[in-house]
Amino acid sequence: MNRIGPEPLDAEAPLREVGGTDCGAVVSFVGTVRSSNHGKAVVRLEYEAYPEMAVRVLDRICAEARERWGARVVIHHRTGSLDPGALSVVIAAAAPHRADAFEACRYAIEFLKKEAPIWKKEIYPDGTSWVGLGS
Amino acid sequence: MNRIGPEPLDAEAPLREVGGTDCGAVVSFVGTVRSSNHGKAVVRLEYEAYPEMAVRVLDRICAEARERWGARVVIHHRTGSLDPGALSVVIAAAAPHRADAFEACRYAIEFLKKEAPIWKKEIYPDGTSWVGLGS
Amino acid sequence: MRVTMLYFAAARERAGVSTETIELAEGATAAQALALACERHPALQAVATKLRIAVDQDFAQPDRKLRDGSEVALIPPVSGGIR
Amino acid sequence: MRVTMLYFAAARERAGVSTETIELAEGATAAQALALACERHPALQAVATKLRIAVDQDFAQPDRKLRDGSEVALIPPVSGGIR
Repeated sequence: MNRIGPEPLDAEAPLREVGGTDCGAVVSFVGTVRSSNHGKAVVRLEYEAYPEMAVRVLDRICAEARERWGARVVIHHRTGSLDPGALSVVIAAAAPHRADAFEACRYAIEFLKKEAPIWKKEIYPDGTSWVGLGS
Repeated sequence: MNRIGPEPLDAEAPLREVGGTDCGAVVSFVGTVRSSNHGKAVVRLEYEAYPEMAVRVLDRICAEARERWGARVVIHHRTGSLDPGALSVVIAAAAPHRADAFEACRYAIEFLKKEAPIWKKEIYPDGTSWVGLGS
Repeated sequence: MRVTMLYFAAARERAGVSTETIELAEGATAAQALALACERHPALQAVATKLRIAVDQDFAQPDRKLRDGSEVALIPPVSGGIR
Repeated sequence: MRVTMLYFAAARERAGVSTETIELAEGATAAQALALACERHPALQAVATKLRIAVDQDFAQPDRKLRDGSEVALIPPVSGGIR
């Protein structure tokens, strides 16, 4: 089940949810906080979400992945303050064949990044910035 | 480190090896034994490898992924008799950005499937077949 | 009619509140809700053109008609916006 | 000279052995090692055209010259072959 919340993520939890002997391939994506971005040191990230709407967007992504690639997709996204190395998002996509699992997983993260109401504030040693807004 | 052998695979082990705060994206591929293939029931699979050469092929894949996508890739492949649901191969690819991690992971499994000396025998209720040879 | 406004991320910081209830004339649109929000919180004005609007948890066009009780959210560019 | 032959998967089953040492004339090629293997294990003949040859753990062309102590492996189509 798709989830958005402040609990630390388990990289393997979505994998466990999507597996099954009908699927020969599981592709997963794990997004982690990097200690720098465009050459700038990042102290931490703060993720904020509109959780009710974001879960609806994630559910729509999963329905679309099932429709287009016959894939089972599960997405977990974290909110709150994250140190470098922490997991921000984990996606697993299972399908009978690997091409479909890769496509579905890639689709899920790209769509999420464009359409899910989740925001990321970068905290630098000397300031902050909302990613995407440039201010 | 790349490995080929009869020990059961841990889906998360390669993930742990490739991670790091310089990489924002880890894409993993997990291949599992399906209970049917082309509509035919599969009782189990038997994987056989030429392990010394296969590890060389995997190491070459990883060097290529580092060169082309700046990605760290780790591959674990299992040999021996596998029941449906068992993991046959796990690949993790980490890169600063997600497009590179996806490319590197996909490259690794495609190259492995074409070039690594690893063979798969499907055991049906009424016979067996070496995949790729058709006999 | 009354609608619930939700402000997130940069919009929340600029508005200084995360949620509030506003009064609008019957038949008002999402764009009118945004305009009223900017009037109440002038710091929103500078980013207003970059905001998307969601009504009842779905993205909506500016001319979307609101209803009493609608939930109107101001959605700044999301995290993947610059990739 | 002596070379070590390795048989895998379908080639192993058809040869009935997984490894053996064979004698070849000085300067013999990978193709000649394969031919001798087929002669010793006639069941290999039916799949010979589908086999790749590896010499010392790298794929090699049929005209690759062998050396005393070379490791020559017969490589049936690998598991991803039919995808």
